[in-house]
Amino acid sequence: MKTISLQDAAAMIPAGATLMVGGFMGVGTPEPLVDELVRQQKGDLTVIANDTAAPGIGIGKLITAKLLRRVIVSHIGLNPETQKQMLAGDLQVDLVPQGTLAERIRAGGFGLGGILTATGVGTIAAEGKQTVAVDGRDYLLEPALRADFALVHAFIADYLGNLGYVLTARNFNPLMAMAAETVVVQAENIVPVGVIAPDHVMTPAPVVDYLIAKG
Amino acid sequence: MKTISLQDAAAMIPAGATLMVGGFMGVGTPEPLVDELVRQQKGDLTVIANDTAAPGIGIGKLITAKLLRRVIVSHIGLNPETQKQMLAGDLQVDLVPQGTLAERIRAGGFGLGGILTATGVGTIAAEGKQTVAVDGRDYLLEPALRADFALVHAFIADYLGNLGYVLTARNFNPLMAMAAETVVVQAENIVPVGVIAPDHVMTPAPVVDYLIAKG
Amino acid sequence: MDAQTLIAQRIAQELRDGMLVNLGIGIPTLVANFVPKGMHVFFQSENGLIGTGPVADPGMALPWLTDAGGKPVTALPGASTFDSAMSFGLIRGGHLDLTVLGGLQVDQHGRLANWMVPGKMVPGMGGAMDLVAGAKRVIVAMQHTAKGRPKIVRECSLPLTSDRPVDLVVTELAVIGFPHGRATLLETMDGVTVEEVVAATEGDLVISPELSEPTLPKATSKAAAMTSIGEPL
Amino acid sequence: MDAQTLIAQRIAQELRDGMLVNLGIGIPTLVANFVPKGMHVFFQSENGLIGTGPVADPGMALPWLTDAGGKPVTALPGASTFDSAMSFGLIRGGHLDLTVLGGLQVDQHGRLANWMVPGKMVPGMGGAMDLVAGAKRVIVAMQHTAKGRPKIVRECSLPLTSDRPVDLVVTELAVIGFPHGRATLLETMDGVTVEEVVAATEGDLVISPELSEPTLPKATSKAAAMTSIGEPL
Repeated sequence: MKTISLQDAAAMIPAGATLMVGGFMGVGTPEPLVDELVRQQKGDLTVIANDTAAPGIGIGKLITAKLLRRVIVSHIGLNPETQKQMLAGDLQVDLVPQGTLAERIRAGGFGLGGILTATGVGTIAAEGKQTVAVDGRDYLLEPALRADFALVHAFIADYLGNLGYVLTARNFNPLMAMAAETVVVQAENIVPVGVIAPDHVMTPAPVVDYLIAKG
Repeated sequence: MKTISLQDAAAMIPAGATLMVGGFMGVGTPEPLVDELVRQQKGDLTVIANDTAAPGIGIGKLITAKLLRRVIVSHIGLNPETQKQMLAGDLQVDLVPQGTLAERIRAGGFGLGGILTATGVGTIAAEGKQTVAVDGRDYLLEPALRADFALVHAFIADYLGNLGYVLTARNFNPLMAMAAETVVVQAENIVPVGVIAPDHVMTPAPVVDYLIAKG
Repeated sequence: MDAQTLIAQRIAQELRDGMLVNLGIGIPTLVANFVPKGMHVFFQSENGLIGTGPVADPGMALPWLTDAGGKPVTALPGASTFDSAMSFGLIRGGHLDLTVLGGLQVDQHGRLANWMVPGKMVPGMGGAMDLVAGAKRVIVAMQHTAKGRPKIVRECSLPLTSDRPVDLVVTELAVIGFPHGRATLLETMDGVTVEEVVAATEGDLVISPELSEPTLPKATSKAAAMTSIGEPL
Repeated sequence: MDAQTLIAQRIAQELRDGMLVNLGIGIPTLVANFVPKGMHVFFQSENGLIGTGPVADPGMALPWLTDAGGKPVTALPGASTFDSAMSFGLIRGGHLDLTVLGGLQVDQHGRLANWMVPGKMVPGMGGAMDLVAGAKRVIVAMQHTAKGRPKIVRECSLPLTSDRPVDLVVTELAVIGFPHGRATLLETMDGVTVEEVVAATEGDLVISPELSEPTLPKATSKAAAMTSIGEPL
């Protein structure tokens, strides 16, 4: 794990990259990193996340700045700008059931090829997908997802990179911290090694690549 | 969640039942519950667990008492009695790679039909199993596992049934607490509601059926 | 009593002690207001919380403790938090005893459409598909009709949320179940006739022989015999 | 220096700062004793711990803090614990930089057999299959021969642990890699001749052109040109 400035963290991400971004309606999204991506006008990005939040919040800022080419999300209903760009053909929107999205990301980080879920069977979410029967029940085979970068929000991080999340800001963050080539963390609080009890570490240090230093 | 006596907890388990038993070489196994099963001579059991521990320790006691018909485990190497009963044809031993076993149990508890893993491809562990290709790579389809009962060891439980585990006694316990029809917990410490912080709950109360009351 | 309150109150009677329950937005959210006294129900918020409490007092909101809509809430003693994989493991793995969801259409076999109107509203399915596929019991809370047109229909014109039938539909007119895969009128709301329900419903509607014993005190029993209205299935 | 120490010391030279490493039982465990000064390596114990420390002092052992063999250990500051699914997610998901395992046989393409001897020893694969299939780098630590018979063989007679070839085999005689799927002698240990290694090895053994520049200070370079010993592959 290395420390990095906010500016260098965003600079490291090339245009066209695929990003996983933690957060649920903006809660648990590394907001300063999103702001810096907008400032540096990193474009043509693909974002994998739960949702596109709302204008002015989290991933909504990337939408409004037209930096995204494609989103893989479960929900866009609270961001009219996403719908507008989608209908105009400027943004590809892949909608994935939320539980399936979470498991596909987890599978990517846990070295599984994919998952078998009954969610979506018999709906348009099953279109084009392989169906696998196990013990007489049909499941969709949903392939694993990985990304070039995971942008992770933590409540607490120690100097080694051990992470803890807080309440509902946890959501997709620990899953994404496992599923990307490069994991960048913005933590609300940075503490010395040993301050976080081993049982309370939610993401172990070795998976974290960069911790954004306080400005 | 209901409280139950140690005796009633073991009495509830019928002969012939399939049990998931937490623990890794006995560490994190609900030892009093194992002792009570031996005392009540519950036989013909199938046990799903990481290993069969060693004689006199955890699941090893069930082995020595000849209460098991079948075990689904990743390791039996430190219990010569398991090997002896297996070779004598008295005990069916299904060996499963440890990571595959953990994920199959998790899949059972998380409503997934199974998992796709590269572990075991090209080995005898792949015999008789379906191979599924995802993005050009071969994976084994390993089906989900569930049990009638999960015997769970927790370090701390509150009156509602929220659980916390300690250090390496966590292992399979939180996975099994999700994957059985009836979940029985033996906790080292029982505390009032509110004592465990929401972020430190590792198994949420609603999945726990019975908490063994202190004798 | 307005329609929404009526629906929420009736659904609250389906709650049982110790249940884990997930409420969708809209009418479903109101169900939490009518938990019977002395009963302990776990409310899950799919963004990663069991034990969701009421909205925080002014000045006490924490931006990292929110409901699935992103609004600050509180947590009750005994609450627990977890990541999104665990949240949907609880939903998909059969641990969720009940989900209450809004509906756009329900077909006569109980299959729900509630997540999109092609060409108009494409918010995404969020957790709806997992909730319907995974919850032990699914109750739909909705108005019986929309702009005068039935929402219980012969066949959904909108994309399905799941092929798994829901268990109960509660509207301001009636309570409808789907035993043997057939829409069945179980109760009528106070002052509503069977004929009114039938007129506002498309497709076949079986009249339950138990309609005479409604579970809602104020609901009125209207029919005594199992009668199939409309064409046979 | 005994064979085990020699092997462990040589493998320790493969450690890099910040690596996540899993050590099997036996010789691999000894590698932890030779971490270069000033280097921080994370040692994972697959029963759910990163930051495994030495054995506890007398009277200080906790029964719930153990290694994968169930023996009480300590935890270093910055340690973390997790369940078995997470532990193998780290292993299978490509987060584990290095695993060091014991071996019964390795074939000339680098495929390892280390988990059973049919009819004799059936301990179960434990985590071995996941470790070999999932770790970024796999090093086998073993004696070069057993009862005078080569353990690096043309074809494994014992069941494979994985079809994924290992990266390096370190014995008391030599360091052997598998570039292009062919067993290749990279280094000989101090005082060992190429001929001795070849004599103790079954199947084809390519002699690396870089054998003249061993990474182990005490190792002796014996051959300068790429030479294939034995039959062609």
